[in-house]
Amino acid sequence: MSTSDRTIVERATTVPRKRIGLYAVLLAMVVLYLLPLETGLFTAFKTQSAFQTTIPVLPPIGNQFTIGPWGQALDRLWPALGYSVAFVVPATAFSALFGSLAAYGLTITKWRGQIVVMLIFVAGIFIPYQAVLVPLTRFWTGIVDIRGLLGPEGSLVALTITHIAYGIPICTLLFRGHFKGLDQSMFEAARLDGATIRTIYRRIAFPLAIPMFAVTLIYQFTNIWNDLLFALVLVRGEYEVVTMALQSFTGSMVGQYNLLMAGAFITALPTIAVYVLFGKQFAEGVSGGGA
Amino acid sequence: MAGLTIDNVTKIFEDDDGEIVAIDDVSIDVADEEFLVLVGPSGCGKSTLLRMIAGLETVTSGTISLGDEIINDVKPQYLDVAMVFQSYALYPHMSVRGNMAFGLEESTALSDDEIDQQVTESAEMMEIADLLDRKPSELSGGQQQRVALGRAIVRDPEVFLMDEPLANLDAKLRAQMRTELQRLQEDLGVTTIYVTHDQTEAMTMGDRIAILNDGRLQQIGDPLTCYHQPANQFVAGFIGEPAMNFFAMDVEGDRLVGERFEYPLTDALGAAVEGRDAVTFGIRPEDIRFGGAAGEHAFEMDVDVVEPKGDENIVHLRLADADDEYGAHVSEERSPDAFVATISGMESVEAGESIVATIPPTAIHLFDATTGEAIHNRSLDNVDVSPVE
Amino acid sequence: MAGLTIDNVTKIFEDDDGEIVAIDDVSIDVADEEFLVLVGPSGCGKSTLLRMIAGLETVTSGTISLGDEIINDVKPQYLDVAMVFQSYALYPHMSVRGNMAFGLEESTALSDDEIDQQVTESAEMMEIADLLDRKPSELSGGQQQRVALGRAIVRDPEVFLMDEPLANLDAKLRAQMRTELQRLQEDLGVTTIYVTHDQTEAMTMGDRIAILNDGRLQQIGDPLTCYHQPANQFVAGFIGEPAMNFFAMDVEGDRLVGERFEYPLTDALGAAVEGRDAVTFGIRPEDIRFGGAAGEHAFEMDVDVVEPKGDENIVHLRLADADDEYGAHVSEERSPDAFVATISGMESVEAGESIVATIPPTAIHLFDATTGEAIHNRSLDNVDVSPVE
Amino acid sequence: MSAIDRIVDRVRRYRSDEESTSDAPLATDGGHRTGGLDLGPEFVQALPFWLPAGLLVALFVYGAIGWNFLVSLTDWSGLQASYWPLDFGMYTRFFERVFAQSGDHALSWLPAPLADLFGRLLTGPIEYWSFRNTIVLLIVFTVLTLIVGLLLAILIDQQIRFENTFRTIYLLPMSLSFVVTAVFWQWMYNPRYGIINSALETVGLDFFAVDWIGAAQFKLLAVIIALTWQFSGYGMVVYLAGLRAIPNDQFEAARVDGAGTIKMYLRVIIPQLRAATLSAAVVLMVFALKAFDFLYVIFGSRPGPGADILSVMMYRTAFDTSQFAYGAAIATILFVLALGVIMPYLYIQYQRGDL
Amino acid sequence: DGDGGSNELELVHWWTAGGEEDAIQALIDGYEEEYDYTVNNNPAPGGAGSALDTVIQNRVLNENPPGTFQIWPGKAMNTYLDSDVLADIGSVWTDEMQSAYQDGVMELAQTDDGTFVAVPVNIHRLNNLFYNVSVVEDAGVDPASLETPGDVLTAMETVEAETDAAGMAHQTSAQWSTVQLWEDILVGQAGVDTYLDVLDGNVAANEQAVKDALQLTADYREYFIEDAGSVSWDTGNQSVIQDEAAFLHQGDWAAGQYKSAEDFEYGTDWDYVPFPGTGDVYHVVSDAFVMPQPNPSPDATEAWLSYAGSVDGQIAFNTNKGSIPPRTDVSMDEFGPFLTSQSEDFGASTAQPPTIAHGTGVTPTVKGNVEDAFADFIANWNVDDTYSGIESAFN
Ligand SMILES: Nc1ncnc2c1ncn2[C@@H]1O[C@H](COP(=O)(O)OP(=O)(O)OP(=O)(O)O)[C@@H](O)[C@H]1O
Ligand SMILES: Nc1ncnc2c1ncn2[C@@H]1O[C@H](COP(=O)(O)OP(=O)(O)OP(=O)(O)O)[C@@H](O)[C@H]1O
Ligand SMILES: [Mg+2]
Ligand SMILES: [Mg+2]
Repeated sequence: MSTSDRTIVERATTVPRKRIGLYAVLLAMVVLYLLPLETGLFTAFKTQSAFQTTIPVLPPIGNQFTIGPWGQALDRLWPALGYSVAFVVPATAFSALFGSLAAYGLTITKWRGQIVVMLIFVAGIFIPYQAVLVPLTRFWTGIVDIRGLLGPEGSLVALTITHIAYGIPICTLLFRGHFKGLDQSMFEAARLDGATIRTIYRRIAFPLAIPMFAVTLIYQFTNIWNDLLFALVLVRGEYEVVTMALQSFTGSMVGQYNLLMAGAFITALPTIAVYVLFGKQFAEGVSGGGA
Repeated sequence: MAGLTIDNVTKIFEDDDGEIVAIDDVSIDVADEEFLVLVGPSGCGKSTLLRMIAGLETVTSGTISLGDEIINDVKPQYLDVAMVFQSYALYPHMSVRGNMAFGLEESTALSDDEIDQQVTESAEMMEIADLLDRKPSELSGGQQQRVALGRAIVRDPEVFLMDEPLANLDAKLRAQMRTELQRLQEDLGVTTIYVTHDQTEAMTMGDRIAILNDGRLQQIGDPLTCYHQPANQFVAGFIGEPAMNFFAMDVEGDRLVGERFEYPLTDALGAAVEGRDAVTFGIRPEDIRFGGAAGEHAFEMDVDVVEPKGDENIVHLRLADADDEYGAHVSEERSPDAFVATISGMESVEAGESIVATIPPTAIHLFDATTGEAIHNRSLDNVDVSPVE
Repeated sequence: MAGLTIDNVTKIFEDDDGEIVAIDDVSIDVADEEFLVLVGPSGCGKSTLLRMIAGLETVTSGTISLGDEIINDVKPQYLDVAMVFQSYALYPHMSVRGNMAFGLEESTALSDDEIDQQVTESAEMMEIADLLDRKPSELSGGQQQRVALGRAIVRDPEVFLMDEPLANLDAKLRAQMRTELQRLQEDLGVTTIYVTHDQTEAMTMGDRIAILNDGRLQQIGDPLTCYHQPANQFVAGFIGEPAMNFFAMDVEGDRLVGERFEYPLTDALGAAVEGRDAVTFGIRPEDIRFGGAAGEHAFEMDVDVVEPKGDENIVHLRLADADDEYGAHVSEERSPDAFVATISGMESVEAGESIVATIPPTAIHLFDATTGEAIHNRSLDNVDVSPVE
Repeated sequence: MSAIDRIVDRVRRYRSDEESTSDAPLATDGGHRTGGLDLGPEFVQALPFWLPAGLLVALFVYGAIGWNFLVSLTDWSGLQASYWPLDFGMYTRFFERVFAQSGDHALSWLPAPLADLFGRLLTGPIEYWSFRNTIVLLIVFTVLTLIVGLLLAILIDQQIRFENTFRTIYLLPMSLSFVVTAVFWQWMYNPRYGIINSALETVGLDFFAVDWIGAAQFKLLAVIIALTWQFSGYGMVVYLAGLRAIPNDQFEAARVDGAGTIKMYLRVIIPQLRAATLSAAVVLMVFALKAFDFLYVIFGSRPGPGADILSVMMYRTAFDTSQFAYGAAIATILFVLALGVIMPYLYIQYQRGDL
Repeated sequence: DGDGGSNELELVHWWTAGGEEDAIQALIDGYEEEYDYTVNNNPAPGGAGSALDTVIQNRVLNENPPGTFQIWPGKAMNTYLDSDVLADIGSVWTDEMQSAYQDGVMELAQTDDGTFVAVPVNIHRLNNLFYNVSVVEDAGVDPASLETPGDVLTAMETVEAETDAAGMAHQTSAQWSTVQLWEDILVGQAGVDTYLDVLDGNVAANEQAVKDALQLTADYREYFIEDAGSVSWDTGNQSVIQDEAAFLHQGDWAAGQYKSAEDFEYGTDWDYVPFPGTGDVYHVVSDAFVMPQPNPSPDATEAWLSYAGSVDGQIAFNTNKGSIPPRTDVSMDEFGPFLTSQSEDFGASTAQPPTIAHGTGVTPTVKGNVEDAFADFIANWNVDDTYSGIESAFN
């Protein structure tokens, strides 16, 4: 059973070659991952006729180049960007906050039936949005006439609350993973130190959950920002959010892809920025939660 | 400051598979300012007992009182006890100062200045004053341990509870912290219950030790009493390193007959075994003496293995006429003819050598063969009570 | 089976902040079938050296050879060594059988039947045959340790590398596994390098011990030599528990003058300090004798603390005329007038008592005050080399 | 986890204490709790934390899905809501159509693209195809994304330089909305000047240069690939965390045991990533369910048998043709389907105490 | 202001790009100038109208409809009519307006019992065969000589044999283009009466005709541009503009794209013929506005509908939209040569049938079923399956 007869051939020189291969693969993947984005970006700088006549991945050259679509897109998206920010920020923040509170309540304290409640929360993640469009609109007009109560802005409020509710399940799951990963004796120590459950949340759980907040905030921000379906049925024209505005770039009969792409990039700018700036926190936070 | 009374306390966990009796009718009185060490093998209920005292676990039956007050159902945050956890349980996002101040902020109405002053004082006492602004992750294990202690001390509680607080430290640090902790407790005079399964800690730290097994209290007493006068075989075997040598023996007239050797009884021993058929015979390794001639209490033995430790040698012996039944196999059981003895590091024996080992009748322990209860403990007559030589 | 030669090996880690010399020009010859114990404080490079041997770490300079073959650049999977990790590193998703078979499957071309047979055999040898179908998480710490060993044994490698394999066990189990491991290695006769920072393991297990500090080899030799004839102050202080007492002393004529006491030199000692101004004076706790009258080598001391351990007592002493500078504060440094001594558990002293303690000139060690090199070690004349009494 | 840890963990899990003031009279209840809901003080203390969130979820999420279920029991079609009579007619109708088809084809267990490579026609009730494509999408997308994510994670885990940059780039597509990525991929897949086929032809794989989103048998595959592109970054991040959580000595033990890199990952490392796999899978399935937007932008409301999925079908049934009851039934089925896939995992997770 | 409701007219439509957007804006501008109302422009584009359906249906269900919305006149309104959502707007349809509208179009605006519920604002012709002049000349094909849909197949065959260009620019990524192609092939092969009979639901009676049309459509497929399955119709149409395809079957909105293309002139670079076999048929695609009830702004809506039905409104709208006005009394001066010629064809046409693809000819349910059948068809091109799909679509 001895393996000493195995020829020993591996030498240190193989190591750098392997590294080169590794980086080659990594870079190839980078190309793969960025190509569609690059295509979109080039298209946004092409004239209407150029994008129809050139190959999408090629950059615009000479008179194919224009920044017109950007100006036009920005013009049309400008107010919608504002409305989007106005509802996405609170919706994101509150869904994360509620999620962390719920996860805390369902993790740190012990009582029977907890798992059942948790499962109900988790199952909520899988509700198809299409299924709830009719009930939701009925609710926000028939049962609570939000526009009647708050005026036209009411529709943004309705959208915010709806997104909060639909964000809670996934946030709860993510936070629960995080809290379970923490040293439980720390919470016991805090109790012995005289802290109430509420204080423990405020002074221990909340600050320690900050990496998880990074994850849920990024996740929710992207999701809510990019959502079209709820906005479409809950919001009226005067408070058109950015995905709706972007959608209006696609006409019924003619596609203006350069405009659409410019608009898409403008629309995506906040989410891209969030990922570029906080991608590290996102990645690290995910590890904190076992999410 | 107050004493702690644990009165007929039982703790039963409901499990999926049924009930687990973690603590079974345990009563302990811890005097004010006493340092009580709780020892026992893993799973014997040490942590459970501690956590019941801290209010982190309900008491199934019995009462726990602090001073005159029954604290069974007092929530942890209203109890004036401090606990030091094996994992330290420091708040990782707070500085050392924050960690130490937290308890004061939450459980007292002290002003910020007063809190700060107390924290600084305690930190100085623990010699961590210069670490106050660091985060726990920036501290070494020993420093974290100090902070964990500091956090408990600063609150000036009525009781300290410590659950294997030194288990995560390396041997050198553990030895050092052990002494510190002892001194500290003496200086502060706070009633302390200290859980460990480390021999040395158990023997050296406490005023008394309480030995638990399987949820039941085996013995409680000062360390040397437990060492020399164990209440039962469990205690005798659990305390002491290397452990006491045990042999199952039958009582046949005036001698004990084991599987491989016989041991003539002296009068004292004979009285103890009166009316019994079988006993367990025990002798501590350090009580086996080398040299002299074979006699009724002296046996010819072969030296099997010698483990030199410098200051002492651990000698594994085997009765001279023994067949070597135990070859390449490692075994968890001690064979019926193997002895472990310790001798001074300055004496030397070699593996393979033949020697005569004396098992002095004054040093042997006898236990009930079934219940394990001690029926005879070694005589302490020849224990020197004043500086020798 | 083969010997292992470590020849002028250096390991440098490139860090963000610069270079870390983890191993500094270390040479060790490990004979075939030898059991070498590698000890040293945390961070001294023990693991790094072991990992270089296993091929898990590159060698910065120097060579490591197994038999006649230089293995510096051989990848671990082609090396015929087995490693036992401190954390056991059992594969949590595989049964015990799977864990043990894995190495055979990956590194040999044996048929499934043969593998199964070997696994069963080794499992029997380790007495874990009935655990073969359990997952590691269903095993106790000791059982896991056995499986980790079994996994190494089954491969019948040329070298065993063990990195603190017993560190995670409790004291009782550690003692037991220690003996087993030793026997096992003797039976199998596989060259073994064993890393530990446990005193007892270091002293008792190896044929030789190698003491590392700060990446440099301090001494290599058999355990008792290292204990009694330390090459330098580091080794003297590192080996032995409680540690050797050290005092900085000036040489003034025929006496050593310390901060708090003076020690007249004998001829032998006088010769050793010839031409020096200052030395470090060392005496092991067990060499301090109690009783008798004060004399030139006997001092009046107060008993500060007594830590009874049953078989022995650790006695903290302080020179009788010392002011008590050390109050409530716990301290990491030993004060210049404090001694630690050990006495038999049968002798007893009480804290507060005054005694006379003798420091026999034959037992003292002297070290260079700056380099720490040993300039005089204790005489071994009065070490008994045959059964005493 | 060592046995001791587990015990300690259990201690914590079952811990509970009772409300009382410090001067309460002797309160030895003498017994221990019996089963049933424990509505003790911990429950009361925890309520303020989860109840507000719970109410929001109950009202908007479960209220709505309940309402949807109610609608699915009616015959409502057209713009006048009707809530009577209630029966399971819509469900029978759906499953009759599904099963009318499924028995017929020997190859129907294959994913649609594969089955069709072997020459089967995409005919029969659209219910069957939607149902099937949904399952295929859910499973194949999740598995594929996990695999790609794992490979990326392993690559990134090789102590590379610029790790953060690589990671962010791989994660970037996730930040984009489906509306945008769908348009990107429409171009990528164009058989004439799309980059995919150009690349395939350049490297001589003309055989694979198919009409990705035009030919029915490739549509779903095309969608899956695009979605994998978009979300493999998430898989990567989760796996990366998982890999980093595996103690180094597992890698080393495997090496010392003689395993090469591939064997090491396959036999030792990857099996230990179960928790990571599970948590990534949950989130990825959520994305798969939202793939509605993506399909809708590329194919409109009728992707055809090759790519139709339940959510698109539901949408079109309810909102294109106003068959609200039938649409609601499809939505319920979709929900149950998703739960059916995920619940066993959650159950296992719960059993191991990881939920 | 009491009964009249709000002064703000909420208008929901899906025209958000290019000429369509200009067209609705022109209509809004004209309306706001003419009346004292303001328009709350609330487009719900996307998904060729289905996003709008979602929004409107939801709002109707909530009894909260907008002031007016865009709809295809004819059977497409059935869903709303069944629920009694559309108000009688007989008052808008003055005698003057009634006499100006072409009869076939006016019928589309009415319910079965003759109640007016919608105001059509434009007419597109569906049955056009556009072609690239240079490509057909290179191939030696004379489009004017094609007489039947079958001839088109032969012509495409010639084109592909003689030139590098594809026979036809078409898209199969969504069904509607293929549905309308099949409709015109059916009209071209079997005549408009058969087609109308099929629209009435008598599919089985015309099985052979329907199958023949399907077969020919499937045959055409050989000559579609390579990426037909992946592109939208206008992207596909680039092939015609770039001399890469010969023919395009499409509504006259395609001309708008030619108009905006550089160096691509009507007559010299592109031209059209009525789809062969449908010369005297004007296959109508129309859009309309309605008054939902309960209406938040009845007065403003009524004014809007009147304006949409007026000469001014229709000029403003149609010149931008690239369609002809449904009113026959509008001067075509501002419409350019192509639309003028279309308008003349319209006047001369003997039949103006509605369409399935654009919702005027069948109810939404039937349209949905037909599209389901065609979703299958463009996946497997199976004539028999599709036929049975179409047959059952009307049940
Ligand atoms: N990968 C590495 N990069 C940089 N420095 C390292 C690395 N591995 C080890 N070192 C450094 O090398 C030195 C020796 O480390 P090593 O792990 O060998 O110590 P050790 O003797 O095994 O300690 P311990 O008893 O704590 O296990 C330490 O200073 C450590 O910080
Ligand atoms: N929450 C619980 N549910 C069920 N059984 C429990 C629980 N907590 C502890 N136990 C059981 O109670 C017994 C005592 O556990 P405990 O943790 O007190 O032991 P211990 O003496 O602290 O052990 P260790 O030295 O390993 O820390 C064990 O058998 C354990 O399995
Ligand atoms: Mg414990
Ligand atoms: Mg190490």
